[in-house]
Amino acid sequence: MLDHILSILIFFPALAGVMGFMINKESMRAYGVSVAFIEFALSLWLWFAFDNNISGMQFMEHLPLIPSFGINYILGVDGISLFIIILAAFFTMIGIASLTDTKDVKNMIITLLFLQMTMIGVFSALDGIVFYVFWELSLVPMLYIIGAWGGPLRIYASVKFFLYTFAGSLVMLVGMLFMAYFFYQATGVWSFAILDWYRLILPESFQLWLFAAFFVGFAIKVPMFPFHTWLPYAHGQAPTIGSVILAAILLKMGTYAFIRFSLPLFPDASVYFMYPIAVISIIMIIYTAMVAYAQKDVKQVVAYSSVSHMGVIILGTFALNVEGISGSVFLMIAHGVVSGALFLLVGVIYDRRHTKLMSEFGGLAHVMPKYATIFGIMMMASVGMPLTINFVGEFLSLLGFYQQSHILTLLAGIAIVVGAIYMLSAYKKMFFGEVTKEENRNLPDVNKRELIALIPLVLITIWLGIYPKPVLGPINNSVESVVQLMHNKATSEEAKMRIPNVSGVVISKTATKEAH
Amino acid sequence: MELYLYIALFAPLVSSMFSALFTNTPKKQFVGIVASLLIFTAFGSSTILLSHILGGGDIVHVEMMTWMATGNLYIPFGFVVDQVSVTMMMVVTLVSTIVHIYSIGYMDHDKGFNRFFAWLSAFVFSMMILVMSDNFAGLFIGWEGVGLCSWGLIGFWFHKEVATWAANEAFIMNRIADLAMLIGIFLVYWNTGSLQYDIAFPAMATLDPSTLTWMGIFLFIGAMGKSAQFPLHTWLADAMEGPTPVSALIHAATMVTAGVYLVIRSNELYDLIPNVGLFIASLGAFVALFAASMALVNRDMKRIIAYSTLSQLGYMFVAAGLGAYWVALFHLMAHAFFKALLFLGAGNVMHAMHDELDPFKMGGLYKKMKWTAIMMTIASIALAGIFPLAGFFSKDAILEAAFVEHHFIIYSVILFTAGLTAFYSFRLVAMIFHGEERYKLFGIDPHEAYKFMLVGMSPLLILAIIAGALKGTYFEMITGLLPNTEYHLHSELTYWIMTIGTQVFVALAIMYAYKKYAFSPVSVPDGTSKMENSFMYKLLLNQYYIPYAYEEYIVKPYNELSAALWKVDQNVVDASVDGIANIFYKTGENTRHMQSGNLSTMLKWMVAGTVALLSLAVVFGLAARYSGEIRTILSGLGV
Amino acid sequence: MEIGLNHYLVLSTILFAIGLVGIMRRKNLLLLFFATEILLNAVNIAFAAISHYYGDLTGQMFAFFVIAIAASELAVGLGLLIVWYKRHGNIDLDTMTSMRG
Amino acid sequence: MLSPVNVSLESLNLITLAPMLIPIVGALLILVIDIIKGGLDKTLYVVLSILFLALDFGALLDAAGVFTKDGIVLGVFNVMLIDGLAILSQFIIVATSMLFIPLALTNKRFHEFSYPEFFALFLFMIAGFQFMVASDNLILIFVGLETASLALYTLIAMHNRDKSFEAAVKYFTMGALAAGFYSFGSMVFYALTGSIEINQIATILAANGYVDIGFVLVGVVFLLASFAFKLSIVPFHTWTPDVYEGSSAAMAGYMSIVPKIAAFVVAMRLFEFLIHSNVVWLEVVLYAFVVITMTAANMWALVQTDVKRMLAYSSISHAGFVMAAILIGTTQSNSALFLYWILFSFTNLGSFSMLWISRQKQLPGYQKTDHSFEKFSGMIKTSPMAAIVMAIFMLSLAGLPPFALFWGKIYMISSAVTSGYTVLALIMALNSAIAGYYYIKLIVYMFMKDPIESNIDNNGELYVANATTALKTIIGFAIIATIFAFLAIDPLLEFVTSFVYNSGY
Repeated sequence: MLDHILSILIFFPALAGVMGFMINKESMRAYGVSVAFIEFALSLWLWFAFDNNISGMQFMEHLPLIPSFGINYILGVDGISLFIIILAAFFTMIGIASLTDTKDVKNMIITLLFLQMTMIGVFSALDGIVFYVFWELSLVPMLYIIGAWGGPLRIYASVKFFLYTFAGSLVMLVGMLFMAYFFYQATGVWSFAILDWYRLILPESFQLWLFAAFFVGFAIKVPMFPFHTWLPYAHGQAPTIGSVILAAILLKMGTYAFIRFSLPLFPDASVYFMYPIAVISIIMIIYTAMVAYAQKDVKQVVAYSSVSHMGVIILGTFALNVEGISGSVFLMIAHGVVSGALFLLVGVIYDRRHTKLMSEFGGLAHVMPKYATIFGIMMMASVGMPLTINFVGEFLSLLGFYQQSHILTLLAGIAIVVGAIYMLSAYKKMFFGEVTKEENRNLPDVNKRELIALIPLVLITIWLGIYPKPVLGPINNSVESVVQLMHNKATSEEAKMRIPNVSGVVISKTATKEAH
Repeated sequence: MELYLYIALFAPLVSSMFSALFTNTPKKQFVGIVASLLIFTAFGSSTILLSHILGGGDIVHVEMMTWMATGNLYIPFGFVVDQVSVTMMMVVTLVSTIVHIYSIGYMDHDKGFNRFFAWLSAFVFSMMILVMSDNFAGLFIGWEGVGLCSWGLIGFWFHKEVATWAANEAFIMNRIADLAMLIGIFLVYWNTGSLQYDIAFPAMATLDPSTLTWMGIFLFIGAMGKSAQFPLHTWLADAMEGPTPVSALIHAATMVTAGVYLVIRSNELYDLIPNVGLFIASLGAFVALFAASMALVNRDMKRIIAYSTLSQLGYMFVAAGLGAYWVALFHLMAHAFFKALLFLGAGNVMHAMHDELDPFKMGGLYKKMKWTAIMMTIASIALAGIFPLAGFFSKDAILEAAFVEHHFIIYSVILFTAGLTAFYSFRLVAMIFHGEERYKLFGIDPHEAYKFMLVGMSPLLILAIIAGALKGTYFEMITGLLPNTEYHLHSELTYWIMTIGTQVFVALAIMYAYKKYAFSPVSVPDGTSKMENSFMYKLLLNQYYIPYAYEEYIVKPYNELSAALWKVDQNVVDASVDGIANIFYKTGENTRHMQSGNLSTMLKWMVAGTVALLSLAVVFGLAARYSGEIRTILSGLGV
Repeated sequence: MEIGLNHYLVLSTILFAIGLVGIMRRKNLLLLFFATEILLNAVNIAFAAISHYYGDLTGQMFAFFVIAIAASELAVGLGLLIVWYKRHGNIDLDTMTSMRG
Repeated sequence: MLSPVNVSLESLNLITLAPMLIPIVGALLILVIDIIKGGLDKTLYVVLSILFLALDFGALLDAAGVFTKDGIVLGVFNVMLIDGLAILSQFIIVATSMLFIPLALTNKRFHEFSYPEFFALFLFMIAGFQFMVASDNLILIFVGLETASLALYTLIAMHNRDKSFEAAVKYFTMGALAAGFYSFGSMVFYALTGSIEINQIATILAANGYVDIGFVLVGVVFLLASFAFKLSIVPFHTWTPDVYEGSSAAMAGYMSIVPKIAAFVVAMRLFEFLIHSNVVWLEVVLYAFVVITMTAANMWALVQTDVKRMLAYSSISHAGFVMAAILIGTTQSNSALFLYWILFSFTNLGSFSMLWISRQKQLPGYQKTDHSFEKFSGMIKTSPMAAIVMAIFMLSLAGLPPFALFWGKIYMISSAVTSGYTVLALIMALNSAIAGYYYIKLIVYMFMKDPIESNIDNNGELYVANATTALKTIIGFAIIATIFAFLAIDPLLEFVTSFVYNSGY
């Protein structure tokens, strides 16, 4: 079974989704939770069976799909994708468990299960086209979730989300076709397999164009400035569950793809574009943080904060060294957990008050102390408090990039200041002060169902903040091999210099570290 | 010994978590007691560790577990108990034990009693991490941790707008400094390859001075934030919105001295870059004077003490900057004792006066609160540096250091400040405890604090008196780690002149304060007197207009810029995306009339298309036919 | 003057152009059909002439097929025209605009 | 003296005519049956048609076998040309027709299906298309084209509504003009080369080195215009939306597939040799056609309020997309054309069938046209299965993976990429994004809006008003094919590529 565990992980939710049509409406939630739980348990099993000492792909599956055109069904995970897969399974479970909106709950759960299939598919696909299939397919359930359960502007938001991302990924598709064609020219065989592409060394001028093509697709998904404007709408209109999944998992597709595709395929172009992208990241960080500060709607604050954090992730990715990339992968998970939790928290108050305007709240810490505590923990995690999950990622990302540029890191580091500004002021507006609105006086505190969803997140936030090693270790191994690959493939002098050679040195070091 | 290390470190954490269990329940007396006991356990362990170190034992160095490891980076949770950290541990655990006990009484009637202890113990834990860590990353954990707890405690009474505002201000301003600190840490990592003190510092010796300078500057900016040095000082005075025990523990005794600790800890670095050291010392001297001057006219009891703290931190930085690290640490310790005492005393007064803070509304409280009055007076004497109390020994050493190092400007500045210190301290004491009983006008009936609070404070009282006597022992111990820079004046005579001169100067200042505020009727400032209208007075009262300037030139523009950027986001960035989409839609809308539904028009379109193709063909055919000629003409034209 | 192939071709082209103009100008369905007939027959002239010029029969065959097709086309066309006339009482193109946009 | 014509029957190779003769025989049989006994039920004719089409399909299989063995076969005085293109396109034509004809078995009664002539004409039309693609003789192509077209005009008109007559008249008149263009273009080529066989024209033109390039272009212009009309290339597309709107949904779906593939094959035969001879003019014009057709049709589709009309514009856009294959003119692109069209056939027929089964006899007030978007509001709530099926068709048309059309799309774009048409590839890709909007628009109506009151009451009956088992089967087939197309792409691709390659394209 382990040989096909990835396929099972991908298609089990889909199958369960189809079967879900037969389930009675009242039992649907129980069904959804059980399916998601099984899926999560399977993903944990995947982790359990995962060999931490192997830096390459594991649990590979290979099935010919369209061999004459080089499209094959290839799956595999390494340290980079493993945890995002687990996170996806985890959040689907949490999301279904915490569903409060009972309108059309059956459709919602079936959609979520399909969404889960696409998410896990994206992160385990090792074939360009299979990756693309899941990448695109993930738009559809999200479109439906936002469009059917969202706020007043939901249709605009969902269509915008769909078309924007769709347009971007089409450009990426052209890039992939080019990539396959270059591979064909070099070897005489069509192939979309990523691992095949890794072996292909392209001249720098080609790399630049292909990098740009892939960049458009990824940047919109991430979303990077100035392609980010769909995100506030999507988040603003989406129901809680939609925002949670969107922020926790879907955005990670873009950043993950940078590491899976852009860096190893185009090392020279990555170096070439490092500074421009770093500048974009910095703009993302500071600009969106300021915009977040100007928001009146707490969900928008969290939404813009997502963009801001994604900036740090991108920056870490383009540090092009092990520290930075490991940090950015870790930050993907961290941001997933934290922003997912924050959206859940916003959902909690929205369920009670049906508004997300901060001016409607104030003094909530008096009436909902538990809620305030959990929100506070998550807020602090979001601003990168050490010993929370976010700090590890942010610290490593910035640390990594510092090797490339001091001044840009300093500017990017402003993230920790501006991040604190918008988060603290939002928290102050919501929770501090006297209770001014009559409606707020008797709000019930978080209930059991919500706690079931939130407590695990709090625990993860702190556990991985204190002891990130179980996650960081596998990530590190895989990232090292990615960086080594980039170093070996780089053709220009500058790239060779910028991308460190990690072979040999590190292995002995880790050995001594273990001996401590 | 490792066991004691872990007890000292984790007892506060246990305390915090224990108290946190009860945050949402009504007040429980035992929470405070258990918390105090646990902190006391930490204190006991620290004492055992101290005696171990004093007894010449080895430095205790443990590595608990890996924290972050990736690439070449390896950061463990490592803790070290050496001479410096054990001193800090003693200060921290001692003061916090007392503050915990004191708080049981002080927070007696507060709804958030249990929550308070959770935060307070969490703070102690963070502070312990800060001082015990054996690497910069661990230090940073503690650094941010104390910032977080400080945020939680300043804003403890979160229903008060000013309190939460001050909490956020403190956090954000510290964050600015933390950024610099982070950059400093990155610099250390990429240049020395490690963040462990015992690897990084030795490696620095070989680095190029400009790198070291940058390192030193960035780390010091980090220190400036925590220690509220100019220009990041405004948060400290505002932080006084928190409960008074918090001010005593965090904003006087421990957290604000973290910056000093960092400089002391990095002495090997700062020794390599004396220029930065001189800058630190100069800034310290400036802040000492600057803060003292603001304390002169302030009308808020706690703020006065806060400015005095600021001023004393300046002293510490003078010492640390000049390389007299042990002196700095000694002053830090002594200051912790008497300043905590002073704050706790102020807390008693506040309680008695129903949270009134204006000393002009007090006076003559001595009769009602004898013990408090005595404690505060002694603390003030210690602060002023009168022989033989703690402050004398530490402050004198700083003055000497400045003098011996021939930094006479710094010397005279801090000497002058010493006079100011004495004046404003006793201005406060005099106005609170002596003179007319102005509080009667407000119908307040003051009462002395609980006994156990006073008893709890007494160790501080004793230490404020006798700490000077420990100087010798301390010196022997600490020089095992810190550079042994003893300052001896060349001539005995100069030493005596200086010492006595200083004492006389300070004593005069005290007498002046008493004369003005205790023995003559106090004129309550009402904006009419000539002095109050003088420029200097207004300048000082408004804290040099710095908070105003920050508000006007940083906060407001930031708000406006944020709002403007939001507009940009919607009306430019987003609108351009929608615009592109609309181009297609609008074009479709505008050209759909081509499909008029009229057959005649349709046929015309077909014919038109054909004709267009035909004319294109003709053009192309002609061009192909006469391509030779065209080329000749074009070349003739120089194309 | 001897009449050569080019003359036929020019004639054919002119007729074709006339047909095109007719197609564009006529609003009466019946007259429109006439115009299409002119169009096709213009081509027929050319085919016949070219066929003669090359001396093979292909062109003439083509012309025959064109004639046949034109005839059947007209049959269908007239059928449609009659139905339309029955339903609407006119055969004016401008009334045929129920679908647009 | 006339010498006797000695033609051996074998050299005529009459077997090449078999696929066309079968539907003609079928059509005649239907007419005969009607003469003998009138008033028989439509099911009889439907099944008969299917049977004949199945025979036709069998004959094609046989021809395919012969082709794989012997290569290109000529027959009947070298007029018939059975090459890979002919066989592939006939497969598409016959298979689509087989899918189409059961759509006549509707729940509601429709006028046209009660006439046996409908089925006879339908079979004649198929024969016409088959002739068209299986010849490189301009006359035969013309005859096939006109046979098919005339039958088609009639079939449209038989829907017997005002709009269908209008549509038929419009289509007919423009078709007549296109026929004029075609014959004029043929005439020019005949005048230039003395031949009306495409192969020979190509050879002769190449031999004289395209001296009369100006006249060649005039010929090309007229042929291009006539095929642009058939393929609904902008600005020759104006008939398409009206005709689709006027005909029944099923017929519209059929029209978007079969006539076009026939026209594509002829266009391939006619234009690709010119492209390969570096006639830059044609390249430029085709490039412009492709880009303008895709983009403009997409923009018009954006603003439609009726689903059928939207799909009409969408099929124009798809035709423009596929036209790129002719411009690119490589084996890969030509294979992509067939692959795309095969995938397009059942997706598009499926989506039109979905409209067909929801066809009402009377329109409620909120609906201005047969299939206005409002009609589909909240469909997910009242008939979820139908909504999901429709949505999948829409997503497939939008080129969303893993649904059928996506694979055609990437193969087509890939062929542009491999031939260096980078910008074209990008334009093609981005057009999918524009197109995404209007397909999504229907999904938005179906999934995100609230249903109209009356539809809730009758439990979404409206959407399946016209459905019978036969229709559902067709749709079921189409949807399964659409979803699981990825399993069949590989064999399909190999089959198509080998046929195209062995035909020399």
